[in-house]
Amino acid sequence: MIKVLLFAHLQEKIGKDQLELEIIQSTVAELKNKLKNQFQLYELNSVMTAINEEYAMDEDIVKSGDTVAFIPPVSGG
Amino acid sequence: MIKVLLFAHLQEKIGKDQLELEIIQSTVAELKNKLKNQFQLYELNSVMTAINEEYAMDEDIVKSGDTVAFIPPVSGG
Amino acid sequence: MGESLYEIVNKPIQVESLVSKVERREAGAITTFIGTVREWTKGKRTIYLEYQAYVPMAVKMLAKIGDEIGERWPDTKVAITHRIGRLDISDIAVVIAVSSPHRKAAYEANEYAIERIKQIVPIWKKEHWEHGETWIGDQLENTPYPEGEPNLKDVKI
Amino acid sequence: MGESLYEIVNKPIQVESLVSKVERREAGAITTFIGTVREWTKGKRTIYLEYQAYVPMAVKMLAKIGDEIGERWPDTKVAITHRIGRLDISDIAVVIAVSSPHRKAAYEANEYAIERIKQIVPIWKKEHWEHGETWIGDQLENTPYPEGEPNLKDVKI
Repeated sequence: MIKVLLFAHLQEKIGKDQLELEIIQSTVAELKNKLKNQFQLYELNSVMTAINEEYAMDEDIVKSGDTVAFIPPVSGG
Repeated sequence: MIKVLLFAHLQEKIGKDQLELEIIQSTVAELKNKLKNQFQLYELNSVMTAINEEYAMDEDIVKSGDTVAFIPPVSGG
Repeated sequence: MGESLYEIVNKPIQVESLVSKVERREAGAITTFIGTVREWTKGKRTIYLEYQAYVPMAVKMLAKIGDEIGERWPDTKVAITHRIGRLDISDIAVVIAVSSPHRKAAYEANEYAIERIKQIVPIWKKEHWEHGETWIGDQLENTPYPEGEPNLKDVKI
Repeated sequence: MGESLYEIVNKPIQVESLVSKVERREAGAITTFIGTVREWTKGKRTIYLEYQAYVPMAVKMLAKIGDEIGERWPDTKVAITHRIGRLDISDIAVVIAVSSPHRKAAYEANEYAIERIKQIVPIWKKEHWEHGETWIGDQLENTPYPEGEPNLKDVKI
């Protein structure tokens, strides 16, 4: 199982701050595509991804037990 | 009468923080020379001068009633 | 002892407490940056803000910024606290404190910290305007990604 | 109301009070510089310091620095307090606070202020070292006048 964290407008669009996906292994790109299709979450084209609190690339591998967070453009400060 | 204010090492050398001089009018340069001779205050070669709280030049005129301050290199901050 | 240099909090931030975290007998200069909620942005009036963070990762990224500063300005010490939740006009959103034996490094490292916060720390601001609300970063209100895409070179140093 | 932006005091300085002097609803950035008494300078140990000022002129010169900043960075607001008398290690000697709608000006104006203080404000520091004492500025401890002479162009802007 992979835990997915959602923030800001992603969270508001889905109406949840996290999802749990029954996936054993996937690339970040595949995971994004899956969610784009399932939730019409086209905003995923312009967000970064973190795996277990570290920024990751589209080619990186997500495995069961990992926490994936989608990071929209940040606006702290 | 001209009031002269002394600070830092000038004040310690003379043992006073101010002097009163019976002078009607003088340039800053003349005033410095007078004090250099009277008190062996050769440090006056490397201080700035203020007349009535504004920086002044050696050619500027000091008149009775003015307050002259000798400003050693500053070291605030 | 035990106090943390990098924090995400949901209560008001005290500037003095950040200053005391970085005070050292060998440091003669401390700079602080205090980011507050501005009422007017390009003619639009803000009523209040909401900040949200991915808290554990945000703390990690603040610490990473501290590490980067330690490499570039070796004698400095840094503390950063960012507030989240609802903030009203003039409330303090972030405080950065940097101490250093000499002032130049204290200014430079401090400015570096705020620039990096705006690049890599997962914190989001929702503006509640007079008419409507917006998550900043996904709208024309702000363009944190000038190329239209997140920039991996900013985060993978 | 009535509070002064430029002060010479002989009691401890509160950073928060300077910050609140410059806070404004249109300012999103406040920088502070805090100058503290450093224990070690080039391998020599300081026990304590004594600051002396020509108070009325020092206040005037601080205000002049504020005016210069207002011309160069028009949207900023500045407050400066310098302490005099005896200061121990880590005590705060000077605090400069600058607010601005945007951060760049707040950093630049703040750094400008401390540079100008070291040029034109009649304040003197006496270092009490482990062995002996010195008025800084008249010794090799410091060379505020690189050309060996006071520089009138610095003060007559």
